[in-house]
Amino acid sequence: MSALHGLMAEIRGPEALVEAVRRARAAGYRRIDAYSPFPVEGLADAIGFSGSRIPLATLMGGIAGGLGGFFLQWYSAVVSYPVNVGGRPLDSWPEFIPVTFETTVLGAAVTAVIAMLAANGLPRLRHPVFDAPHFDHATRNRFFLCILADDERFEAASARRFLEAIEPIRVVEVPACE
Amino acid sequence: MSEPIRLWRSLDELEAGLAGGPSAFSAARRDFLKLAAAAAALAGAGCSRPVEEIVPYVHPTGSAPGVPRYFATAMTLEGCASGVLVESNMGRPTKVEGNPAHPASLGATDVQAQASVLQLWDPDRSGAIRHRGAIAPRAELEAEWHDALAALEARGGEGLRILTGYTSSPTFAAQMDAVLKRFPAARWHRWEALHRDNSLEGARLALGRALAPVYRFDAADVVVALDADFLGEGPGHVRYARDFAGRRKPRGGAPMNRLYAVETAPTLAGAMADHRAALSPPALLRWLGQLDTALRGEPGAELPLARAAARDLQAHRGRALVLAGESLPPEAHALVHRINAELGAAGSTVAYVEPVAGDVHCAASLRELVSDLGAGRVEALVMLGVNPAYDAPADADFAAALRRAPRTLHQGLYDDETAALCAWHVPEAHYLEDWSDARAFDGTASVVQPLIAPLHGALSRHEVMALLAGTPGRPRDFVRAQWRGRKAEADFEDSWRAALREGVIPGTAFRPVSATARRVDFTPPPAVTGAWTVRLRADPSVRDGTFANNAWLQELPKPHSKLTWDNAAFMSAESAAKLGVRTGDTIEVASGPGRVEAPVWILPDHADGAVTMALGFGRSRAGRVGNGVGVDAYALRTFAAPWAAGAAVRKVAGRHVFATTQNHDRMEGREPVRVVRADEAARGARIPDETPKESLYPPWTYDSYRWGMVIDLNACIGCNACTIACQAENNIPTVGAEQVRRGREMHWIRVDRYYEGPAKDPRTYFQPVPCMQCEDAPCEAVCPVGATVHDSEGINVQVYNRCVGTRFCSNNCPYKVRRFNFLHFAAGPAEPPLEARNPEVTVRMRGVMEKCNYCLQRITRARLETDREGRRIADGEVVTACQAACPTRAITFGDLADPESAVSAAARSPLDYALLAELNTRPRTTYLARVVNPNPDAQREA
Amino acid sequence: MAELLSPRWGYASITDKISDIVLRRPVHWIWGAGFAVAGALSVAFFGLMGWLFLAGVGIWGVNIPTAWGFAIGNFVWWIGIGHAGTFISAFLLLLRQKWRNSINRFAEAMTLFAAGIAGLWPILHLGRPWFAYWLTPYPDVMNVWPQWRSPLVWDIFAISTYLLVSLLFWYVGLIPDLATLRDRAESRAKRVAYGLFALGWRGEARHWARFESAYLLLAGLAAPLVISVHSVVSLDFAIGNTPGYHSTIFPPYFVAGALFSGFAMVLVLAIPMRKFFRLEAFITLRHLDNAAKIMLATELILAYGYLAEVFTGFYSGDRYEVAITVNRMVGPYAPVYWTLIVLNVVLPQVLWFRRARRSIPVLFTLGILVNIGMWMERFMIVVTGLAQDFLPSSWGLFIPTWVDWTMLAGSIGLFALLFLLFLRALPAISIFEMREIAAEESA
Amino acid sequence: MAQVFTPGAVLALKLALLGGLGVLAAGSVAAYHYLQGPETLAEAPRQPIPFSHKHHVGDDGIDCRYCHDGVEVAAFAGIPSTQVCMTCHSQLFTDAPVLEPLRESAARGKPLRWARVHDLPDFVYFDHGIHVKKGVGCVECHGRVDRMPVVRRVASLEMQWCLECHRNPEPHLRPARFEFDMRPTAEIRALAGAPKTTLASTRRLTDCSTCHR
Repeated sequence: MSALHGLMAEIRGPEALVEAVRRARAAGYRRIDAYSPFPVEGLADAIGFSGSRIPLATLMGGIAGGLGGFFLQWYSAVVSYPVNVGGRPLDSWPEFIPVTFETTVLGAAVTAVIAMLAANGLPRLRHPVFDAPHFDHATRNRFFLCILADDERFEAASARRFLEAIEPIRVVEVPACE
Repeated sequence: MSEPIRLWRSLDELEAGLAGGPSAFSAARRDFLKLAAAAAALAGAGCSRPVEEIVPYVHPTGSAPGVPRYFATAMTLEGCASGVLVESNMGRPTKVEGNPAHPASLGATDVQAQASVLQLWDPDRSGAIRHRGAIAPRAELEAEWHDALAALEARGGEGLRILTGYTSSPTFAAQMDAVLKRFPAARWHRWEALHRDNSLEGARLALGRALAPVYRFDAADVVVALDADFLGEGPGHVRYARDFAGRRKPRGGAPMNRLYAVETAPTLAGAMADHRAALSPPALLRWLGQLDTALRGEPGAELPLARAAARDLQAHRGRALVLAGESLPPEAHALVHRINAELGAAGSTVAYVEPVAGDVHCAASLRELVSDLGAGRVEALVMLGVNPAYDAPADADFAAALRRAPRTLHQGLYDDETAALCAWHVPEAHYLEDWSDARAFDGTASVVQPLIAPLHGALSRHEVMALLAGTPGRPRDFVRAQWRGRKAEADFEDSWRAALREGVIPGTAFRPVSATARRVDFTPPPAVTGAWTVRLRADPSVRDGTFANNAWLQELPKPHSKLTWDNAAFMSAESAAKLGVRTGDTIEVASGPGRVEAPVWILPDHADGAVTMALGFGRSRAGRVGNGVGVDAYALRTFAAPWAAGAAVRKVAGRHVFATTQNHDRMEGREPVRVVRADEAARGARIPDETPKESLYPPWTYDSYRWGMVIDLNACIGCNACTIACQAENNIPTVGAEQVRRGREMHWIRVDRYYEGPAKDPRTYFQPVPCMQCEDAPCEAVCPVGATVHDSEGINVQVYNRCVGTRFCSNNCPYKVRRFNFLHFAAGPAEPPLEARNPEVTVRMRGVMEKCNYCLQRITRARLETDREGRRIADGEVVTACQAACPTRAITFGDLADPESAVSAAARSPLDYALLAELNTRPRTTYLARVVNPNPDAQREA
Repeated sequence: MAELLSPRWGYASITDKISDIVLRRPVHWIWGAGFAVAGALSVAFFGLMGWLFLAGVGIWGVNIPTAWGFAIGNFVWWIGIGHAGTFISAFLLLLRQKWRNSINRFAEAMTLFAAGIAGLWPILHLGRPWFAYWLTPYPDVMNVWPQWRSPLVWDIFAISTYLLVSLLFWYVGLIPDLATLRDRAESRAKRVAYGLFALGWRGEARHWARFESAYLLLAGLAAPLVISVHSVVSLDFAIGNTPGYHSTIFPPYFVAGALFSGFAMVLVLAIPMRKFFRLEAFITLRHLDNAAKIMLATELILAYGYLAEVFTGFYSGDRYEVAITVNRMVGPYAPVYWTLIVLNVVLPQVLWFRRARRSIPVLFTLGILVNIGMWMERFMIVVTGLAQDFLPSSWGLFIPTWVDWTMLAGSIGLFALLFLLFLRALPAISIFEMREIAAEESA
Repeated sequence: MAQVFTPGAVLALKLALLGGLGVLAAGSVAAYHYLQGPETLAEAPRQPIPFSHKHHVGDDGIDCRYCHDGVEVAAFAGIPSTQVCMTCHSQLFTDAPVLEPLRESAARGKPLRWARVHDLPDFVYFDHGIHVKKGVGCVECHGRVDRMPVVRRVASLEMQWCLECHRNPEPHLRPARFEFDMRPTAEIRALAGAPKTTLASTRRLTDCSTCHR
């Protein structure tokens, strides 16, 4: 039997899961994962997730996009090849606004998505939990709590006892995958 | 412009060129490749290009490749010559300009002259000598006719007949003498579809001999034109237009003239008239009678306009002029001669000269030929440059008569209706390929010199005459011999060169003949209510049909109807109502032996009770372009009544969709054309400037030239010369009737026509509209790729190779002067071969927007020249194509930055205004208001 | 008022119901027939496209003065339809409108397809379409750039941004459902295919947290974008000086019209879909009712726009504006004007009545009629102003050719084709968001 | 439940992704070079006669204008007519086999057909005369033809290349009497200083209408 990824309990409902997580935290476990088929109210807090930095990244992306967009227009119209277009001034900044707006939104949106994926470590096509029995129901109607083997308070027997205590459907060992 | 040329060289060059030899041909090849690559290159925009060949001359030519040269020659139309300067690019004539030194041109041209270069390059032109339809070698032709003529000679030429149109060529006349000397019994017949029989006959009646009037509009204060379109057609009309316009300046110089026009169908003269009456031909004659009565102070003149005109004429004795149009019967002409005599016009505003095409009565001459043909008295018939099988009167039934002739020869530009009925057909050299000479309306002679050797192995008319006379030789030698006279070669050479250089032979104008007009009794026809008259007239574009295969002319909108690719039965709204027809419905017109079905076109300024139809359409062997365009009105024509005849008109089934370039006639209170009365203008009336004074933008500075244009609506007669000149200069394609119907014509400068005033007999205004070259151009701001932008001289340039064809610019152009290549028009079926195009102007591909750019290529040429000489471009050094062609100098172009320039002066005129100024586009092109000079007396009468 | 979801629906049943449409349900002949028709039209569309590229836009009815015709009208129309989706998912998400969850997915798909087809038109419309890339800035050997003052360049940026952001928004929302499909698919091929696009989603708590914040941010960004797109499109006209174009009311009036037609299209798609796939439980009458209400609201704004246009037309006193206003009502294109007034203003008034808002046939017919009416509005805006502008001498009408008509029909066929494929390949209703609703209902 | 993807599959995917990116990069670079114009500057097109500018200009020191007589006055510099070639070659190398086409041309009156080396697109209107007049030496655009056995193109002739000079012509100009001198401009200017030519404003020189019409 290879190295262990963690011990996983299959739980019936969202409330039970949140409860379980709270107790796990109380029991001193820190390296725990909770899986649900939809975002569960309060689960993130329970698991000790401190707010994401995605909004900041998005803001940065937006600013970069905006500045870049405006500069591109200004540079090409005023510096690179100035031409008299219909008697309009070279730096017709009011007419540069629409494109600037669009590049701003584009920059922000693209950053937001990339940041989200990156922070979530996605894409990750292989993951130990996929090997866990019934885990395919994690995207349907089942909820899972997994105490990771690398938690310094993890000890196979005690962890199992702890999980059994919260009356899951079943508790299984999740082997680490190579 | 014109430069001395050394004949022996340029000619050899040319002939060598067309012999497929090195020089001109290879030159053509270069530009051919250049142009052929154009489309590809436009598409490529820097992508892979084919490896191009450069083909140098074998013998140097002295002219640097790519530098155009100009040669003076003369174009003959209906027997009268007008001088032209022809631009030649590497041995290929590409553009016709007027010859300032020539009295009939003074630097301007009519539309036919502009289009003649396209005719030269027309691929449908007859390409070979044909015997019974089969291509035959020249030797065979000469052999057969040599023997035939020998036989005829033995009988003194009995049965030999020669038929030509009007000709004013002294050389030709001399050759004809030689022929008639050889064949004493031979006869020379003349037939010109647009003949001047009536006027000559009228002169015979009144003056005792056939004389032609030469008018001096510069001396005329009051002009009465009776169905006489002296601005649009007839001998000297281009010159007359200039003189007439010269007398319509409201301020400074001679007092402004006043024109009364009485006519059936609207003409250019009618549109310029200060007083106009639209009358059917009989009514028109009655009006003349009234005028005469009024002039003689006899009672019974109840027509107010006639009375007013009479008083006006008498008030300006010696400075008055009455004109009779060709359609008036001889008696009317005679009466008009008499009236002019009594008004002291003769000698002051009208002079009489020998008719340049000789004293000949075409109708009589052709009638005689036809009857002789019918009687089998014709052994051999030689027809030079005529097409009677198409344009002879219906009652001549020439085609049938022609079949009776045992031996026939036809020479013409095209293998046309007549050629098809002749045993022999010989292609005729185009005037740009031929040596000859010709006289202008006033007798001034010019030498016609070729710019290129005959393209299709065509023969000169003089060569055929030489064949008949049995005196072979080269055309050039005949012409030289004619003009050398008794001079010795040596001292002749200089005058010869001068004549070729200047395009006119000094001192050859006819001396006016003093003639006293006697009164011949004239009784106008009685009024018959409900009677119809059909009025036949030459088409403003294709004339008698000679130019039917010319796409530029076919697509040129008729001045009044803006109709293209068609003729129609023009009539007034009232007449149409009487028949219960609308524009596009079909009517049947029956007159004399013939009847035609034609679609109706309603003209608000047409006379009631009359139908006007243009000749020159419904050709069957004109060529791919001209075949089957319009209906053939010759079917209604008779010897007796060539221009106007009683007719039966009825509505028949059938609708026709016309191809017109202007769908809306009225100004809708928007005043694109501003009109001022002469007296106000004289008092310095000013057109208010509606340009908003404030602008959001800081102004751009134009530190070098500021090109601008002023168009004088008071001088514009709406003749379209500018439109077609622009087409020739800028490689503008024609699109064909179907595309015109779709609204896709390509003219860069269009002539708008507006009606103002009552629904019946409104005033007609013409307004040429090129690109306005706005300084705050709306078109530029919306182009996503910057394909249309301003250059540093303020020209709104269109960069074809950058254009992607969003057409946003056209949407945003309030003047709608932009033209789009919706399809690949430049490769259209009616397009000239690439050799004929202007190598200085890019050929536009499909999907590209184009428009007027003030003839950028001409500005550039001037800039490069002057820049090399290290000086500024002088005023008048750049002449746009439209400006050059304009008979009345209505267009002024130049540098607005130079306060001394003509254009600046014009722009300062109180009558200057900008089109749609309120939109604040700040156009560089502005207009001078139209000035009308009504007779207060007449208005009181009316 | 009926609740969004009856309590008998649990996580499993919801999941199975929706995912089975994609994974288990066999192809039905009706779907097949629709696919065939749409396919035929699409083929015609692409065939004519080929001819267009060879011959040039001359095969259409466009001319001078009316240099813009169907192509631009269709463009504006499709873009309008492409508005509802993102509006629904973005705005209604921000407004916490839970009922959106059952219609946002296919509405977004509709948006993507419509906007994509809309994006085709301006390119087809070019005289030299192969140079379309010249409208984008890139370092070229000519050292020249796009002309930034042109609304067409703004369009390029607006449309492409809108397309991209909508795509991201749609895809991000799909990820958890893709994971569901991955885990429920039998065939290995499907598991791999869905698995690839699911990016290995596991539904871990922190992931959900970040997912939600990103999704919310996207919504926040997409919301102004929805407004901006049609505003920019409207500037193509408003910037111009052409009478009938040059109007400041255009941006809001275009956006309202866009949502109006967009929601109409949502109904046209939703009604057959819910019937055909038995989704009445998820797309309830209340959903249709809400959509109808939004239609009514936007229609009122639009009607105000029409009114304001007429008013300002006369109020301006500008002779050209007055002329075009009158011209639209009595001129050569008057029939178009009055028809669109009836279809867009008069008929939708029935939506004031609850019974109409909850009557399937009424809503469906109205949806179709409104889309026709909105197309006519675009046509009227594009053509009438050009046909009779400043100089009477240059007036000329636009008469469409059969190619114009066929290509319009073809683009509709292509749209239908894409939507039919979408129905078979992806969950037409957001599964995880329905589970959320179920959770709340049960809570 | 088991993993959907085997480690191998994941690795393959990653590699495929990398490969895709590589192809994309390579493709864009290729596209850029295609747009740069296909003519490889190095190789010269095949000519009917292997005419050596090196020999005629470099060794014999014949002035450019002797053959290209239009260069000062016309847009087109001009290609020597057969007759011009024969002025010398009726005496020199009269039987050299490489000159056979020339003799044939002279005898038959058929022109030689040279391949264009400097071929601008036809919507570009370049004028030799004005450039020469303003002090642009031949060598500026044509390179050291006096060292080219077979003449080839040394400049890209792209718009950006033209603009380089049109935006800042001064350093590219030389005094009139050195126009046809093959030495590089810098050298000439160091030797003879700047020319006294009046130039149009940069704005004028970069107008679209300066080269396109």
